[in-house]
Amino acid sequence: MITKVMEKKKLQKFLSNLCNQKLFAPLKDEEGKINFGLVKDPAEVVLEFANVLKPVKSLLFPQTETIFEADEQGIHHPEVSENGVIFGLRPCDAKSVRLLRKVFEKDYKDNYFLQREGSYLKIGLACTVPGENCFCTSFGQGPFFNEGLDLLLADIGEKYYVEVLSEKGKKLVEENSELFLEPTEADMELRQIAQANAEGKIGREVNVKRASEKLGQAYDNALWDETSKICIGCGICAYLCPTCHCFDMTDEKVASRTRRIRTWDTCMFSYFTLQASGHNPRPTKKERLRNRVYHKFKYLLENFDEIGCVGCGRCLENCPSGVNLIEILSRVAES
Amino acid sequence: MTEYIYSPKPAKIKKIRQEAPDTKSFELEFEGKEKLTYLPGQYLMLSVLGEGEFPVTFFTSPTEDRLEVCVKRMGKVTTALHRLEPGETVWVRGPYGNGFPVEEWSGKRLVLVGGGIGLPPLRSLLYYALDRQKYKEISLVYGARSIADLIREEELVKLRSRGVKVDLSIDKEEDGWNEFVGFVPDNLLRVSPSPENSIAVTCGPPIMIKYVIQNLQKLGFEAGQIFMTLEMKMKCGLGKCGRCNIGGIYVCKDGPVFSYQRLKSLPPEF
Amino acid sequence: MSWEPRIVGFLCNWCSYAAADLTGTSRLTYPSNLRIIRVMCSGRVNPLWVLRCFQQGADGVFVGGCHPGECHYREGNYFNRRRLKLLRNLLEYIGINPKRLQAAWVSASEGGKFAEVVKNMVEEIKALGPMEKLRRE
Amino acid sequence: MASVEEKLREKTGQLLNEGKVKCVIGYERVGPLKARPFFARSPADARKIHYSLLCSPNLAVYLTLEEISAGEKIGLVVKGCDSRAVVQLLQEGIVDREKVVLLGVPCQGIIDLEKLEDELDKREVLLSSVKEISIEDEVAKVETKDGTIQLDRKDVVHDVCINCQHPTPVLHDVLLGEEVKPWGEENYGDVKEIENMDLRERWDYWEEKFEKCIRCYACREACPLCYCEECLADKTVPTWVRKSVRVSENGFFHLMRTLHLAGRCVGCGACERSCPMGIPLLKLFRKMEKDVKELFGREAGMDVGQKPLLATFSLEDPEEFIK
Repeated sequence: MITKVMEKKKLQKFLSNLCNQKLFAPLKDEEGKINFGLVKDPAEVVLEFANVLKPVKSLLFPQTETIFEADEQGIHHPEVSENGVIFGLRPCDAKSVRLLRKVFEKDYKDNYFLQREGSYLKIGLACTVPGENCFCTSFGQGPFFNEGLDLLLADIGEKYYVEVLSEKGKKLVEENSELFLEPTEADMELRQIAQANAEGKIGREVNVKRASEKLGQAYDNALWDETSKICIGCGICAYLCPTCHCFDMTDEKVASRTRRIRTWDTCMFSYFTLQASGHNPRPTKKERLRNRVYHKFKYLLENFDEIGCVGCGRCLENCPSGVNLIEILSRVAES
Repeated sequence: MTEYIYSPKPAKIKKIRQEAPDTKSFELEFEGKEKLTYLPGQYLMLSVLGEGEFPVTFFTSPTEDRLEVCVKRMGKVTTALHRLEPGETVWVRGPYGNGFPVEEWSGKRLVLVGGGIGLPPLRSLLYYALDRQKYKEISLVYGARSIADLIREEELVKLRSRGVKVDLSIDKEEDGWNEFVGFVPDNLLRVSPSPENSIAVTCGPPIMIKYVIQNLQKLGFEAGQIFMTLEMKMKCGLGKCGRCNIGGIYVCKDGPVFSYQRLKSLPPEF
Repeated sequence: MSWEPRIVGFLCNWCSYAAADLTGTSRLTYPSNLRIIRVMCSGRVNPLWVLRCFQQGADGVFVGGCHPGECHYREGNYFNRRRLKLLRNLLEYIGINPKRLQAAWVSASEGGKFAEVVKNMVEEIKALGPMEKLRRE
Repeated sequence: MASVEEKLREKTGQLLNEGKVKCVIGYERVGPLKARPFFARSPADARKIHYSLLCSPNLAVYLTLEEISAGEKIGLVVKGCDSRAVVQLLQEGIVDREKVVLLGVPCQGIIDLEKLEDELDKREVLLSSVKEISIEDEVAKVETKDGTIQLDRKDVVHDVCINCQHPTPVLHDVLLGEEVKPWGEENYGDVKEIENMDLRERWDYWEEKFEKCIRCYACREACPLCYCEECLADKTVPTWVRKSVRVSENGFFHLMRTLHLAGRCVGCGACERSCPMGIPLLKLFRKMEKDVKELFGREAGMDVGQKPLLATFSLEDPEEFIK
């Protein structure tokens, strides 16, 4: 692997070079929420944050997406390639893309996701200060995990330590060669220390492997009833989850045209499975919450050899009633 | 060229028949009279553009020279479909799903048990079996709430002359009805088909299916001999949108046809 | 072609709808920008209908009801009055000009008033221009 | 003197022991700065009941769920605003008074963690070092690893709590703690701020807010008064709100909720606190609250016997806008 370093003062220059294409990076809104947004001024890019609120899927699998438009002439498909750059992905979000890709690739290729995803260059930012709800290390990755990225930048004090992880990343570094230096041994050491520090700061842990093995026998466990009691049935956990990918497809009439759109949907909503006859296979919050956990930790594992969770902690952080995935998994693991 | 997996192709409505109150069948014809290759038990995603898309199973058999679907008016899209007239265009993609394992069943007796709008996949299978002549005996136990709700009653009665054992029923006594009065599961017990070298296939409302399975077991059918097609809310038809799962399987692509044996191993979420 | 506003008018069957009829029979004219939906009482008008009109391309919404004390159902227009007041305040609060939602008490005999009110409203909406704020794309 | 929390535990234990209720819905503590709803079903559970300035969710939301509809009697911990939500539900005939035992807790306000963090930042103290927080003698006391910090209580509670006019439950079967007096007059400063903008500024403001809604419906689900069996937002015939996430649909959804809650919303702020995107929903609801007060002289959730605002009228209602 090629490694480089970049002096911190060069970052602004790097970002403004990236602005030659569409650059998406963490920006702060009026409410103080940090989300990926189209960068107009590199100085606005937020560099100190635990994680963006809406995961990277919001760029790769947008909440509202046109599948096609139809008129008398027939069906017209949209252009989905963005050819942009995403800067500031956290390693957990970068990892989430692997599962999304598998889902959208298997058997039938969903080119909306695949083409868009492939058209982005992804520059990660290692987590030197993980959030209090992070538990990525429980998944065998961590705050410096570099898979799914083209470049990974890690803050080592005065500089960023840069891992060049793909051909695309290599090309970008070459195009901006004046901004990069060769790392010294001291830099490498600093990087190791930063990683160890960051990993040490992750305070939450759960035995994911054991939990997912135990799910097979936990279906009728009382924990589903107990933990779902406080759930109010909103969609926060799923919509902010980097791997949740369920969707709906509906038609909209726009003047004389029809637009078929795909929008995020979630198994936490009762109408998700509600049939026109009134029958609902998952009628209460208990079945719905259980399905979400099973889907993530069992069904996806069976079908795609991949767990549908990366330990980003967004669901823990944002649940209005404090439903806690780690607690649920721990109870399953101990059952 | 990029492939778009959610994009349908146009089909003209050639003929519409009122099959029951709220239920119509639609004969569809593709551009250039293109023929669709499909199996009984598979389904199409049918769009009324501007309204939406829904899954609908084949009413006809691939051995017939026309393609029909039969739709009960339930929600937004089916209501829109019911408003269309012959000559108008709908859009379809598919066929999707596994369909019935018709090859595995050759040489066996078929017992088809249906209720109400559950007839279409059974009709498709029945004609397939008749036309292929690879099956031993075919028996149909079919019922509905009332005479008016029976789909294709006349046609089904005529099948008797082709050697099909047809037993019809309605739930409540009505003038002019000479056949069985009562629920489908009861009629099934009365008919008492033999489980020997047989396959039973059932389709209908969930409550009927529940009792049909109980009664089939009473008659000696094993779980592996009982098949059903499941109804689920579906959007993509390709195992991606995530709503039709029962445990780790997707009804849209791993089903909709399941043996009772397989279904028993899944969580009871259907 | 110059832009012409589209205004949806919810008219009470017993008064303003009859007044609209009367304008015709008395050869009075009012602008054709008004698309009339007859309701049995102004009290039947759901505030969400107003929002839905804006969503679907209306530039203004008009509600016509009976004068206080003259409601065919005795009090339907009073219920409507409360709802409309809150709705107008809310629209204004989010930045929609309240002139886009107008109401008038018009009895069955007031064809002249009806024509006048509609004429004025059309002029006002013309001055405001198209309403795009909640419109579906 | 026993703390509110101790009294709550005792009362909960008693109710459960005597079999007076099937469960008590209260809060439990799950971290130094986090409490969440908790269903206490056994006397042992009663010991887990927690009460502090962290108890944010409005528990009245659970009243419209199965416990009540199944006819079981339950205990419910209510702060001032929560009790008003219960009154409103009673007024609307949604809840049976006989089926609920209201455990009233006078409220000192709910901690706004973002505000607290900002205050601590100024003093270079980490939020994670906080062990306990309380309000005594009108001062917020923040205990940290390194000692106690005193803050202005207005700087640590949610804005909506600062001028709360009913911090003590307006309806309860038992009141656990001393009555809390309002801190000041309600001035609707947040609403006036918008009213002072011109139309264009207002729309620019709201458009940006509506745009970022992700339609997770947390606001609706967290609201004790959003109890419709089928929300119009979920209806497909007609499609009031399309699935697409755009201003036309998101805006319609929020305006619809605002109108449906006009004269009913008790201003607890559960919606806004649940919103992951930080949309200032209270500014919509409080506008209606303010207008209803000014125009019709009414306040939601105060009088069980009152007819719902929009199910009644007065001959004197304003009509200056009607031609």
